[in-house]
Amino acid sequence: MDGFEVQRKISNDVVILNLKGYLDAHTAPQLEKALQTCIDQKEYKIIINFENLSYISSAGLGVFMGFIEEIRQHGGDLKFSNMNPKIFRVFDLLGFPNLFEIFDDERDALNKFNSK
Amino acid sequence: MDGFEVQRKISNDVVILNLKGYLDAHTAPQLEKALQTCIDQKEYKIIINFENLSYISSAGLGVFMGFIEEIRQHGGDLKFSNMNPKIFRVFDLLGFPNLFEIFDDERDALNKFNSK
Amino acid sequence: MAAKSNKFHLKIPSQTDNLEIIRDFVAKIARKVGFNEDDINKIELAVDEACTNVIKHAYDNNSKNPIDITIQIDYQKLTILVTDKGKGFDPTKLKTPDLQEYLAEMRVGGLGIYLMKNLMDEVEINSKPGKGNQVRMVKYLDKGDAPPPQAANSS
Amino acid sequence: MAAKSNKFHLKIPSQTDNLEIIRDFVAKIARKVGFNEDDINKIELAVDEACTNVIKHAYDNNSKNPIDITIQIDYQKLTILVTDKGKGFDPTKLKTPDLQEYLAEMRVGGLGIYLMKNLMDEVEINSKPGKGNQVRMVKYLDKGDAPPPQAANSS
Ligand SMILES: Nc1ncnc2c1ncn2[C@@H]1O[C@H](COP(=O)(O)OP(=O)(O)O)[C@@H](O)[C@H]1O
Ligand SMILES: Nc1ncnc2c1ncn2[C@@H]1O[C@H](COP(=O)(O)OP(=O)(O)O)[C@@H](O)[C@H]1O
Repeated sequence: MDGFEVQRKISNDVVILNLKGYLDAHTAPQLEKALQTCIDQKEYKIIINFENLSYISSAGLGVFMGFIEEIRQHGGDLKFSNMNPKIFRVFDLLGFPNLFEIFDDERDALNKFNSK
Repeated sequence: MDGFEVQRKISNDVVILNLKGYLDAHTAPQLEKALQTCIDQKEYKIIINFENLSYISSAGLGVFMGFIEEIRQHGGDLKFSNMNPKIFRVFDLLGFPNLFEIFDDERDALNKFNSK
Repeated sequence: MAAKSNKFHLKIPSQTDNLEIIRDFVAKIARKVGFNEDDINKIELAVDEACTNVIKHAYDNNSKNPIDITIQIDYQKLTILVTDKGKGFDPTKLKTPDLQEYLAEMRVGGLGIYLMKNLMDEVEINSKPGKGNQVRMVKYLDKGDAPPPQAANSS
Repeated sequence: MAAKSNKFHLKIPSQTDNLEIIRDFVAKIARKVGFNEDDINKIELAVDEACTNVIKHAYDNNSKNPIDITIQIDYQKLTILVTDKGKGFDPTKLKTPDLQEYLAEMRVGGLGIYLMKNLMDEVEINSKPGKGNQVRMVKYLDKGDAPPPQAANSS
């Protein structure tokens, strides 16, 4: 209905959030809620899969900024995967690749978590 | 580019015009031109296939009204086929089914021409 | 979904190549308000017809004068105003189109206002010759969901 | 396609659920004018950021006050004005966002205007504290088609 959806999947101790549709100031609260749920359940290893996301604005990026410190303080991380070039450009323009690990594929992100 | 296209096909002495996209006051002149070409070439047996037409306004219907007399005076006809319910409603609201023969399928319209 | 009270206003050059933008804009608002696809199609077509008249009749084709479209949402009701400052006309002189007669006269047109009246729940035409025209159209949100009276009786 | 001189004006309630309608509206006009998909994406995002700021900062979320969007097309140039009558601010106090510093301060935001400036060819912010704000953004039609200077050199 709102044009945005978060699908949750678990692989061992890693939570994978699959984003779908558009992520703007209207739908960002839904992502916030999904991440808050992870934190509440002490799930600190999180992959965000962007494969089905068609649009992102700074309101969406702000959500990641708002959670990353807390997640890392608990020894976890927020890793990104499967960004199309349009989505990647927004992250890139704002310097996110210096702050977050971005993987071509969800599996690569998963391997990185598991290899630690 | 304009969101509207007319594809022309010939089956014996019947011309089939396949409409695609949306037919409104902006694109109606394209249909007018296609019908004028038929008249100029003395092709008076014409089927309009609406299968790929997604939208029609009265500007589109007006085009058929503008040609039907001349076509019939030359012993020809304009027959319609493959309308989806949304397109059919517009024709129906304006009483077109009393003036034009509307067929479920292009083949039925073709058979009707050939059985004469 | 309950519709909130809300107003949208669009001013767009009076050119046929803007009709698609207008239809999409209106359709998106109608969808957001909760109309079903069938009613959305009707609203889209009614607005197209009103705007086509502004382009063709008020401003004589492809001028840069604006078409003014206001969409007001009040709870269960969508109101659309299409306003121009063109030449206006006398709507009392309109008659219901008779296709057979049209054919005989080789006349094309006269279908737009008839369509609007059939597609919308209310249509009002307010024309001031020489000064412009305003079409006011209303569609109610709940009507589309209820079965038509006949269907309700026969089931 | 040569762009004609043309003006589009949209007034829409200052609510986040209208951002999608705004983006689609702007994208459709940009596409019609002849921008490539890449530039259309940039224009869409820049307008979204400007409108999000109106909703969040000028009018403190989900008010019924209107966002005013004007799109002017002059030959090779698309100019977008996003205007509000909200509280305004002092744009000289803005600094370029530093993500590392943000993290340290647990601050979220400050990215919108930076993005606009990177996505558009010109961005001007005209703010009158207490009276409102206007963002003026320009994108040139031909720039997107030419390769960037580095690419031209290295090939
Ligand atoms: N906005 C308008 N300004 C001036 N005249 C108009 C306007 N809208 C409609 N009319 C007049 O009303 C007539 C009927 O309009 P309509 O039913 O839409 O049919 P059509 O546009 O096909 O003629 C038009 O021919 C025109 O003379
Ligand atoms: N239309 C506006 N009205 C009032 N203040 C604004 C407006 N646009 C921007 N601002 C101010 O400028 C600041 C920076 O905006 P921006 O770079 O978009 O980041 P963010 O919105 O994430 O804070 C905002 O925090 C706000 O204080």
